[in-house]
Amino acid sequence: MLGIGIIQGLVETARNFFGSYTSKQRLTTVQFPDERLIQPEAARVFPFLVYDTDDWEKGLRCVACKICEVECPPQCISITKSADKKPDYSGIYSGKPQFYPEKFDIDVSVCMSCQICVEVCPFEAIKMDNAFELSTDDRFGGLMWDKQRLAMPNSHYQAIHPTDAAESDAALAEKKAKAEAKPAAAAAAAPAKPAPEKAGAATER
Amino acid sequence: MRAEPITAEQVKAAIEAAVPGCRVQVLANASPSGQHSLILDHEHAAEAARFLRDDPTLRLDYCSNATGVDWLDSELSEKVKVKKLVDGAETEVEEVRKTKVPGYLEAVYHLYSVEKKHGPVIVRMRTGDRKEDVHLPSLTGVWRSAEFQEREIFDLYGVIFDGHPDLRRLLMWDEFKDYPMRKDYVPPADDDDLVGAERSGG
Amino acid sequence: MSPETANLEEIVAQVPPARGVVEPLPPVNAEGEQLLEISMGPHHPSTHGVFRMNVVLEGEQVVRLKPVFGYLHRNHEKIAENAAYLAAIPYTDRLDYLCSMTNNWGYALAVEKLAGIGVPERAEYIRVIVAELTRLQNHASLIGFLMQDMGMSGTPLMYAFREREKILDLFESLSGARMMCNYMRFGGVRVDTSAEWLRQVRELNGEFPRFLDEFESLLAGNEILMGRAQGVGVLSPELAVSSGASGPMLRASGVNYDVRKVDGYGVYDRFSFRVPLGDHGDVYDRYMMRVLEMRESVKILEQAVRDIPAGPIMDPKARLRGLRPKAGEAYGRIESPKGELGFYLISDGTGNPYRYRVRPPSLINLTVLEDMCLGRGVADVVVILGSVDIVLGEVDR
Amino acid sequence: MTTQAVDQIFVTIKHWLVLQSPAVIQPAVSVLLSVLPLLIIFPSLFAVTTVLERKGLGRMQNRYGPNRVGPYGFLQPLADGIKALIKEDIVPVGADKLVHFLAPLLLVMTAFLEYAVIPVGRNMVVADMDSALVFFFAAGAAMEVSIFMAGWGSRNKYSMLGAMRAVAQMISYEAPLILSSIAVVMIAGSLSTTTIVERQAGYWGVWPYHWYVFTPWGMAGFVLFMIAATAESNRSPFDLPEGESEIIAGYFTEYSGFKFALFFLGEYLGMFAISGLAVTLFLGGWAAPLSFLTFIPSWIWFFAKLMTLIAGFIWIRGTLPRLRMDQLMNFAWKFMLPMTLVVIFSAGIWRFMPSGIVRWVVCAIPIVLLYWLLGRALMGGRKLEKRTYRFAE
Repeated sequence: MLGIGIIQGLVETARNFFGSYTSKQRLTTVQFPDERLIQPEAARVFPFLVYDTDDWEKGLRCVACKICEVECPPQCISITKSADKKPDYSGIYSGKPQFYPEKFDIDVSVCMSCQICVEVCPFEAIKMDNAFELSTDDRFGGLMWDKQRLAMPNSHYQAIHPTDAAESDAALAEKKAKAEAKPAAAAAAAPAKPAPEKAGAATER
Repeated sequence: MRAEPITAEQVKAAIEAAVPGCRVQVLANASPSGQHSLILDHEHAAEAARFLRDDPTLRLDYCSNATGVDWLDSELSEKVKVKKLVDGAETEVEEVRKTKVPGYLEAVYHLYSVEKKHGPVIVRMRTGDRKEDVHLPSLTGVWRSAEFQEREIFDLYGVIFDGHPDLRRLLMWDEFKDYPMRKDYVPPADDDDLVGAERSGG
Repeated sequence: MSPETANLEEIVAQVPPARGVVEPLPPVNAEGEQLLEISMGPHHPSTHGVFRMNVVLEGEQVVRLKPVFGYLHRNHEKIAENAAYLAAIPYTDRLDYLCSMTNNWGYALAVEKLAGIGVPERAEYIRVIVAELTRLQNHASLIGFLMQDMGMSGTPLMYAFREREKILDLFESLSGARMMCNYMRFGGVRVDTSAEWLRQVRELNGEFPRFLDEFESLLAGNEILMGRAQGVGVLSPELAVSSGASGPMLRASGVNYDVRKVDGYGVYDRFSFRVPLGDHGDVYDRYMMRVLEMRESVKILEQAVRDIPAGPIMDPKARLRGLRPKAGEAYGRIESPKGELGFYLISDGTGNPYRYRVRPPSLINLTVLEDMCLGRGVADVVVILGSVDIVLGEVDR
Repeated sequence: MTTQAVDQIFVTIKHWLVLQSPAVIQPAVSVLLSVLPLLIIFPSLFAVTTVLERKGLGRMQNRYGPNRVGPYGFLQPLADGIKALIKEDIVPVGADKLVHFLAPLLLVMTAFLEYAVIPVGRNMVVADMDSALVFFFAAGAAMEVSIFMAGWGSRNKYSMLGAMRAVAQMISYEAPLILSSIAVVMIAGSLSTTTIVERQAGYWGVWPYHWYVFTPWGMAGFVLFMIAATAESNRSPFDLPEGESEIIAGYFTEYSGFKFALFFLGEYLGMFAISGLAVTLFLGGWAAPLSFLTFIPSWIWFFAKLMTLIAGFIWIRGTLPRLRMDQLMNFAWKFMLPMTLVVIFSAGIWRFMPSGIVRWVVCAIPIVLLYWLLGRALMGGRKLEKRTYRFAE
């Protein structure tokens, strides 16, 4: 009969009207500045550069290899490679001096948060941050982040992405162990046993 | 439910049998996808397309995709052995012979059959060169879905489809002059230099 | 009459014509009477973005309707041709920005065909799960938007968004982003799912039918909705096939064609699900197709989450960087929520695709927009456009 | 103070104030004191209603609604008002400036005129006319003129379409609106709103037995009246004239700033007025709904009933999609009109039959029968039905 469907609909909205007062399932709104959702671990916004030790400039893991610059889909990264080499402060390059980025700029107004730079980086040097309240009144300078703005300690990475950071640290430890094992193996004719064991332990976790 | 795939050779034979005078060429595809295609000649393309659509065994009634490709002028280099007189004695010398292949524009149609659930059969048409005024026959009369896609090819590649009911630019604005998907298209350094851009206040 | 009114003609003559308007047909009917020509869009509440229709009306009846595209054109294809294969994936997210997961899949499928990369079983199951979740959220919000176009003050839209939010939360915890997921890679997926994530999917999937029931009791029997939708925008099966309509729009016309069934790409042939078919091809059928497809998606999800095997998520041979497929071409297509999404790639052996083409279901479904709208009122145009389900990011690319 | 005194407090204050003023200006003061409160109360009610509507709609849609400005968001209209005031007032180049300017003013003015005949409490009516209903509908009809002025003066195609729709719709629905109130006039034997309210006074036990809504013809008449009222005040599902998803904002597409706000005010004032009339005609006016609740002042009851009807408007708005123009017209002429005619017929039977359960049933039969028939015709004529679908494996 005419009107049944309309009455059904009215009942449904009424149910939702009262339901929104009683059930958290229905009223899912989060009132943002007062309440905040917990960001999932995977959340990603813009990249940052990881550094070890306390000195952001010396401890940067980045060796200015420019892979991310090439692979970045919107090409928002611009790197200038240094002329000289700096000593291995972070201790992941088996003490060999490395090149470093003289300039490392990311234009975050262009960046599309795709995470490809993170995936292609062979040195675990660039990672995704999850800070999202980044508005600025400086339209050009404020959105062109230089390497000081981008540098974040490894502890920050461990804090925001614990699982990924553990994997990344393990991978680095393994690499380090291998690098240490190699000269040891070359020096002593006997195969260096402790190092591979250590590497194996690192992969297991 | 999935039908047996039909090979390009079978389709070629069927077309040549049904459309007298139609020259069909099979273009082999080296990639693992194994999707070989057929090159139709201009004069019989519409007729062949109609045959493909209406033939009871083929029934390619669904034109999924129609698109253009721009092939630049290229040089084919092949090594040939030629006999030459070197120091008075005739010896075989390897020589690289270069043949110029003129560029052309291409329209590619991916056909499926909704009724028989097979496909894709890929049909291509090629222009003679890649100048401003290149023509291909329109297949919109056969598959309505080509209407917007041929307009897009016209818009981005500059192929003029004869017999298209409403051939206007699709994505670019009407005052725009160039064909942006062509491989040799050079975008203006500044967006303001785009033709017609200043009109919209840009 | 004020002086301003008097010289309006002059004022109008000074204003340059807008982009893309070359409409030689004068707006007069057979008797030579002036018709009302209105431009719906690009700023219009219900054109779903910057889409424009040049509509010529006789009274309130449409006698001509020409869609105008290109306001969101960014030449996605050219961008992708100038970049490596990998770099196009985040751009595909932005085609149909409601369904980034299926867009990723379509592109990944085409590249896998082109380069002959296999996909591990677990990755295939994960792909099915995220694709069906995408379908759920796309269809739910489409129904919301359609009802919004019918003037429902946003109630169904809000219900749909309430549910969509839960799915987006799942996407975020899996891939890190809610909409621009950038999740699939050639030969697999980027990150593995945890058991906890799968449990959440199962939970959401269990609750989803309740939401569909709610939708049904709110909408399906509503007399006004039936009056607005039934018999409006009828598309015959012949025209639907000929015009390349795909997805729910094709099936609403009664054509049994679902790429998931026909191609059986991924592992879709392992799941039992049905394809709903409409008998009338009108707006109501198109709306109901979406509701019924959501119910089928729930079934697929149930099976996929139950059967997902353990194993790797990336093909060991697949490489992230420096993919150089052999010269050749491939066309891969999937059943995206909007319809048949195809990617056509030509490789010339270098690291960039020589030709990269997207077959946008949204654009091609619009081919018959004029045919469906002729003779109907402005109010119907809006509803018919809404039932086609377009996203301008994909229409204009 | 007795309940009687509280009930009449405004009347007493007004009389006292009038008596304080010099005799020459006493009529003018009397008019002013009657009109001024209306000019304040109903716009304030508009402000409160916008918040309540947005919150109510929000809750129906599982969200909070405005809750940022002031306590529970109740200062939102203030913020909206300030915003409307400081916005640029744009007049299109091609517009007819005078008509464009006058349209919103005229709309609000005519809406206020309607309140002259609505008794908002015992002895509280601005103009107690014998032909109050005629006056009300005449003033209501003037609103169409202002809406058409807005659409025409804007020189915008969407405005024009909206105005055309509005005029067609409002004229069509005036017929069922007036016809359904004619049934009340027949039974009450008067066109005066106060008399109509008085005829509905009295209780049977605790129940307000004499309210016209509790008769079969009154119930049907009330529903039909409310449907027509929804259409008259351009509310969803009959909001075609503004049909936001189709024709932008209809006749007020080209209005901005405070003129835009005036259109909103006009729309809500029209809605209040017509709901007030519905309260008067069918719901016993300012009378308490249960006999033991009479200690609460009459004007509170009037506004309580008014707000209940408004809540109904909001509820419907949150649930129903919009009709289409032809459906709207079909509904008006093929359903509403015959239904109101049969309501009049039923009221006639009611007038001449002895009271009792038999009278109730006899009066209900033609209404239910016609409703069933028309419902079938409306749905069956276009084959509207829930469908079943086939599936392919």
